[in-house]
Amino acid sequence: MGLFSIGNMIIRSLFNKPATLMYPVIPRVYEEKTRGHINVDIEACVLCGICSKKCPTHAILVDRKKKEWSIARMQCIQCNCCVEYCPVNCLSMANTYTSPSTEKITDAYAKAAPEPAAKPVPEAAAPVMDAAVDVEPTV
Amino acid sequence: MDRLTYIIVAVAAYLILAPLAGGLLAGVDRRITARMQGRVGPPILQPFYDVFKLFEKEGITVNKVQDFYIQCFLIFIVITGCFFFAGGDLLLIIFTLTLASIFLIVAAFSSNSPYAQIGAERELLQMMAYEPMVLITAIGFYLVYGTFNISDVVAGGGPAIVYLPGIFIGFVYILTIKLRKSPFDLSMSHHGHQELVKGLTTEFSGKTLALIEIAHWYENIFLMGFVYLFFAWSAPWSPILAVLICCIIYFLEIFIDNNEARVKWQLAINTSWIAAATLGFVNMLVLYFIVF
Amino acid sequence: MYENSIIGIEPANLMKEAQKLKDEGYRIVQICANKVNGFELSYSFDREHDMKTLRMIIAEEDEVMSISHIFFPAFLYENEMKDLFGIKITNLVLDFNGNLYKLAQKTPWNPQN
Amino acid sequence: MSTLFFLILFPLVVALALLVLKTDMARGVLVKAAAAVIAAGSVYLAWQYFGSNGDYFKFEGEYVTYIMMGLEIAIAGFIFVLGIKYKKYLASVLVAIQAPIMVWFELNVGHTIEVQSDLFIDKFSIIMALIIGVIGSLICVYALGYMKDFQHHHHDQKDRRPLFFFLLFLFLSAMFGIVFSNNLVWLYFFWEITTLCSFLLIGFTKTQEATNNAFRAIVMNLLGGFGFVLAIVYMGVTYQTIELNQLLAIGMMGYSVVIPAALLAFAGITKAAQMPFSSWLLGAMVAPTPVSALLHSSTMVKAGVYLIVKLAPVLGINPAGIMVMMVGGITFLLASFIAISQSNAKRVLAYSTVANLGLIVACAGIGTAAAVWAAIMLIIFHAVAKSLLFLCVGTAEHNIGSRDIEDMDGLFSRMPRVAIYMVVGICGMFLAPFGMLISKWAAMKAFVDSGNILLVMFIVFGSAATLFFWTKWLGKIMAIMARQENIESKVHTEEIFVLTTLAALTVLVCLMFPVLSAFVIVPYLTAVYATVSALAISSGNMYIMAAMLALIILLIIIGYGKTNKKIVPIYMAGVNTGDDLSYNGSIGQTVSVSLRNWYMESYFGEKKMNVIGNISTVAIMVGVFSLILGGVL
Amino acid sequence: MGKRTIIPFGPQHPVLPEPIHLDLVMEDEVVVEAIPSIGFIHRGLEKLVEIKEFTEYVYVAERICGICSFMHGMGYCQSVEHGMNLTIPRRAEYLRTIWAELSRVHSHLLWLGLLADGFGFESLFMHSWRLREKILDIFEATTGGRVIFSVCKIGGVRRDVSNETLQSIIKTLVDMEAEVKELTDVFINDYTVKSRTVGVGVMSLQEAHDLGAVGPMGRASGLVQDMRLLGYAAYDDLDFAPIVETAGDSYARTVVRIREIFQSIDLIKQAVAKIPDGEVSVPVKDVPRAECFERLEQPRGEVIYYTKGIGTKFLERVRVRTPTFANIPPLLHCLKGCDLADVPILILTIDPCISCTER
Amino acid sequence: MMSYVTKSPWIIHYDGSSCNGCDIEVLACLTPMYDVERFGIINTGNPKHADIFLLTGSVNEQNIPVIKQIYEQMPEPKVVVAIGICATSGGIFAECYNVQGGSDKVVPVDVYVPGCAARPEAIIDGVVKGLGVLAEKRAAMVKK
Ligand code: NFV
Ligand code: SF4
Ligand code: SF4
Ligand code: SF4
Repeated sequence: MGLFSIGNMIIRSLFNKPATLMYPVIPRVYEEKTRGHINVDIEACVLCGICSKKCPTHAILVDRKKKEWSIARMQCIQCNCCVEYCPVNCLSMANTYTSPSTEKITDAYAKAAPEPAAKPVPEAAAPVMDAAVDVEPTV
Repeated sequence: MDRLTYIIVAVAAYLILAPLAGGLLAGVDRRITARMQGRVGPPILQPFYDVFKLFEKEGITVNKVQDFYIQCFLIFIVITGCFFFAGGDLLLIIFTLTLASIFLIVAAFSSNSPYAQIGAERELLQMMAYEPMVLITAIGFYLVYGTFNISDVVAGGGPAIVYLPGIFIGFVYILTIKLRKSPFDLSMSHHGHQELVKGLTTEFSGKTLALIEIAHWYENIFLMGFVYLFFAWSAPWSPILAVLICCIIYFLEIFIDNNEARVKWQLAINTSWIAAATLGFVNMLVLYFIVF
Repeated sequence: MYENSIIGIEPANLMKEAQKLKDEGYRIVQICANKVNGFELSYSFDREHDMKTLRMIIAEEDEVMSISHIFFPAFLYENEMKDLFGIKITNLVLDFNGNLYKLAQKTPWNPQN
Repeated sequence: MSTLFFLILFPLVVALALLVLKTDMARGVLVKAAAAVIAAGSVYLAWQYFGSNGDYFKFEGEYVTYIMMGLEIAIAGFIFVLGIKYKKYLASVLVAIQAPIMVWFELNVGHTIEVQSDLFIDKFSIIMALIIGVIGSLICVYALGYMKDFQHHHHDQKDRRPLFFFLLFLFLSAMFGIVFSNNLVWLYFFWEITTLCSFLLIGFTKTQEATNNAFRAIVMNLLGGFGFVLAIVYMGVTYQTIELNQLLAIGMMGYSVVIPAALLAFAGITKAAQMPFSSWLLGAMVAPTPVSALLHSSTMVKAGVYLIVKLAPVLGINPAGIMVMMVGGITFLLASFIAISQSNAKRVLAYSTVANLGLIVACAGIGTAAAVWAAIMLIIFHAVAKSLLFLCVGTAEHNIGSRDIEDMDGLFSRMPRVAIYMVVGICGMFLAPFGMLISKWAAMKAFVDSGNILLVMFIVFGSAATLFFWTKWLGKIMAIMARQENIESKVHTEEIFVLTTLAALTVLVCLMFPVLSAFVIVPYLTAVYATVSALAISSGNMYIMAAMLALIILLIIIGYGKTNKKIVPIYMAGVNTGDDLSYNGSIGQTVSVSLRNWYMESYFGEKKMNVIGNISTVAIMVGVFSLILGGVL
Repeated sequence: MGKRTIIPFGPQHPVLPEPIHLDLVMEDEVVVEAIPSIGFIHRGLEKLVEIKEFTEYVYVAERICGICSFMHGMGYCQSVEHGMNLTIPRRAEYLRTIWAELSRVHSHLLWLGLLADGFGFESLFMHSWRLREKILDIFEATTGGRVIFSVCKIGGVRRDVSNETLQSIIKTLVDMEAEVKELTDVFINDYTVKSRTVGVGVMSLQEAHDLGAVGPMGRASGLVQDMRLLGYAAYDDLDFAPIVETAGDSYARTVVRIREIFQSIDLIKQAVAKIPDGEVSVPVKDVPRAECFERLEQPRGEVIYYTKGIGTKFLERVRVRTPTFANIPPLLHCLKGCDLADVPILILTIDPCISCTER
Repeated sequence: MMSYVTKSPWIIHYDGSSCNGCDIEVLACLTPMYDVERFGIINTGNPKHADIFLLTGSVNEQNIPVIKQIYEQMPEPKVVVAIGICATSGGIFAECYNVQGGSDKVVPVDVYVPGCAARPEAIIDGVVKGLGVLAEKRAAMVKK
């Protein structure tokens, strides 16, 4: 009569390994093509500003005076547009995403500075959950 | 052990162990459910975490009285269970349980909140659906043992199930309603999603919700006690068998829960009443032929 | 190939044309407004994958009769146009009176100030 | 015996006095004083005969019988004329048949029979007397305030309150007469007076509807009266007795008294508004609320069940008994179902009365001691709680302008005291540990023991329905609505006094019931049945119940309404406007939330259920009577 | 009985993944009247076309909706391309077709899950979504996104998919098929599920036509309408027929969608078998100057993309008529006289996408 | 003092004006692959039961009062997690006439989860981060 029609499937599931990927205990391996976050090879950048102009969300800011290229991480929609337009191919799309954060972070990269000015993503106090494992840093 | 000592021990054990066992049962339930759904599921102790967390939340309420009703709900559920495990009168137990449930319903009504009210209305409907079968179950025991007293039932010469197969099936049927399992989780579901938001419990939060949860633990253990009754008699090993059967029945309920869509109220009341009117009736008829 | 054509009409003929299409078994599939000098309105109809679009241009202050009495579903499109463009559509079967969308800015496609 | 006479005659005298008193003041004083006297009198009666196991009295004086006969003929004539006047010929036809038979019997057979005792008193009649004396007179007091408002609402009509109060007290008098009479001819006389009084009270407002309903009531009651007459005639002719105790004694000795028992039970069934006669009681709703309260709780219908319960020892597994229990059982089940579909509070109460009477009748039909125990308990608890509820509804109606349950939301905030009393009444009607439930429990056990599974099914399903319709009403008034104004100060003090007393009585009776059982009902049963086997509910459980009630009261005192939590708005899918009464709805509108209970018309519709009930009960009665008569012929 | 229950349903409600609102007027639980209100998600993105270049606007278009995202990008591109008379490489058209059909599979599985959730069948919901994840994995591997693909562009597609990958997709699908069948059979056969769908929200063929029902909503009432018949992208090469049921109730709609899952899998197989090699995009030099009404078959039904170019980098007007918009009148029709418990089912039965609807 | 708020975070999800992408990913977190119930997370539909408010999509005239109300109806301690670029900043729709910006315009946002759409993993990370905030808030509550 079709009363326990899903019975087979759930009993099978009960005795088989669950489909759960167990993230974050087991880190996720992303596809090569996965669009995660934008990396910049700041030394190669010519600060032409095309990426900034093309970016649909105005996430990228290019400051020629300060010789600085910065990206508002919480504004980027990972469309890959900037990467496609960069004349010197200094932008790339990495396959890991920007970590969630308690603030809207902006990463600035100054050119020719002795040390890259990239401030690390502020990693808040380790999560209180047992299962928590640090997500790999993205910058 | 004389009767009084027995009662004191049984009540004390119920008071302390029932929430532990009930919470654990809920934890196992959630775990098994998760596994049936191809997931890992929460830790076994999750229900306890939930309740402890609820106790940590800010206290809010929509009026000055709803908490009182919920406290009464808990108290009377506990009293029901105490009567039961002290070997009291089955009908008394059923009526006390009804009283407790009415407190819950009135609490929901008192909030005058749309979904809580509809939840209360549905809860009432469910009560109306299962009440006949519950009463018939008690009557069935009476017909077999000539008494409504549980202490005399468990001391009986043979398991009641032999005489009450139909009533047992009917009881398990409405047990699904009582345990708030799909397909009959109409008034409030343990799962978040449903057309009534959280139905009956929509307006309860924090400690009040925790009390409801605890009351459900007590209630579930008491309901399992009911199942136990069908398989308990004077034989020394019957408790083991009976507990085993309780586990099986609970598993069956989990299985059913994961196998059905939530039906509409019409089907819920129609089928429960039909179950009571056929299974109950026929079983009683046969018993009468034996008894009279 | 299936038909997909745009046919210009006079605003005055809208009801007549619409009724004609209705009689031919068409149903409404889309109404689109566009702010030009005045408004450009396109009413699209479909019959078994053939699409005909009636196109007309009205002045901003012109009133347009609703075709929702002929094609019931038109009321949604027309209310939308009313809310977003401020086109004066009259005789709707179901008039939301500018409450289909609650907007911070009235008639954003045709800002009044 | 003088107390008995006093209780019968005193209300009569008061009634006559009220007929001539025209001022509010004087009426108020007299009614209150008389009520106090009657209540005191019934209590005194209880005290006086507390130790007795049934005392029987012979009244010397033939003339009383003739006076009664004369009055009966006058009443018959009165009804006959009214029937003609209002073109309700059925009523006229019925009296025209009945009265001559009765007169013929009196003149030919009646006076040849030596009546040993005309009056009697036992513990059951004490209980009945207390119900009539206390609750009945409380209702009369309540009626003072109520009728003032009533007159105020109907100021265009002539003030007919003297008649009204005359009828109320006459009613009380007749009721005392019924419960004290052992001579069936007397009983019949009082019986007919209650019929007449109810007829006049139902028709009191003189609207077309009231007149129609009054005639419906009288036709049905006359039908019952006809059964009564036949019973008397049959008894007189066959057994040479017209005494109730004789009838019972004959029956209990093992002789068949099925025919008179069935006929009397039939009379009782009509009066107790069992299906198929339930419609007259529903029709009686058109009368002012105190009348409903009176008819439903302490008089009229109680006369019906009283007679049947009296007959219980000769019922049981015989055609008469089966007829009674099946009619009662079916009525209980179906009336409970119908109550679900009703939103008019008085109709809910009415159907609940019909249902509960059904239960009492069914218990009496079973006829065992345990069943009668349950029946008497039901009578007591029902009388208190039901009168309380009717009067609460009456008060609410006069103040909120509606007797519809759906208009009672937020009553808790608007009329807290009345709401609480109503809650007490409702709980008293169905919830553990209140009395009705305990009685139902006992009834259930009696049913099971009787071996009638159908009855068992009726009671389990009926109880489920009862649960539903009471709780939803309860929920409605317990809802706490924001922003409600307290309008209670407008209620008359008499009304509040009566309500308070009744509410206290409801609780008190429940607390006291183990005592009641041990000292009143069990002795009565022992007297009737000689041996009383184990009671349905062990005394231990009775004490547990009483303790539970005490616990609830205690909890309420300790914890009710005490919270230091923050009060927040209710959940409304994120669009609560903030006042908890409305939300931001579609098309930019602010919509008021409205919550309506379930009525499940398609399941439990009145029409459908009544058809089922009437057909099945008529079938049973026809079946049983043809069986009995078939056996005779 | 004068009084009725009047309560708000939504905008925040657990069965609604997206906010809409209904004023429900009920007697017992029977819905006497349901007055809808939308607008919680309206963004006004059509107007962005005035500030985003036509090539860039595709990022906006595909974010109209996270469920049927791909076809929004595709519809927009197709409309502009047709307006410009731009012919794109055949391989790109095939790839678009494959992604479109995969989207349909994912969308329908998602819907099945939501429906199951709507009637409280948790495990069915979970298993539907478990299977759906496999399709998302394909998306991620081929486009780099699970939800938003960013893969269509004017002139073709931005990423090629190697033939090996295409084969592996087929393999995944074939592996899935048996389990999908097992799962969908529950919807088709289960007694309790059927008690919630059979006879619920019946709409006749005539009503479906007049009320403007599109997609599975219309097809379940016997309306033979499927925009893929127009032969856009690679559909002209593929062999298929619209799936039509006649009962017009929620059950029929479920069946239509279930059958479409298998139809889509079949179409993907056909496409992979026939896909030609070659370029996946052509450069765009010109700007759009014409207008075009483009019609595509989304999972929820016909979407109409209207674009009007005026010879600049900015289009003058983009208009999207989405399927859910067209299905609202049918929904209102179905809601009349249903039970409260049916309300979520009926809302779900049109497979609503408010985000599409309100843009 | 040990706090249980982090062991049993119940969430409520509301869709501001998201495109569904983030919504569906939130729901996906509940399903077998990601199964956030492992952390005790239950998706309650009811603000009064919720500890964590997951907001997707940007805010506009019509949904601002709704979002506010949901937030206000949640008992303390509570945390808001804005999911997706739309919810953090309005995203690609920031310039639309009916978009007023990210959800922090209306309610205090504790954690931002970037991504368009935010991936389930990112959402899990965000919620975990939110748990830290929740614990702090609980501690602050106890102190008071
Ligand atoms: N409605 C809609 Fe869509 C689809 N399918 C489309 O245009 O989902 Ni969001
Ligand atoms: S990926 Fe897109 S949104 Fe992100 S920075 Fe580049 S262009 Fe801007
Ligand atoms: S487009 Fe490339 S080179 Fe130009 S500013 Fe951007 S990153 Fe630098
Ligand atoms: S962030 Fe992207 S995916 Fe998420 S709602 Fe916004 S547009 Fe959709």
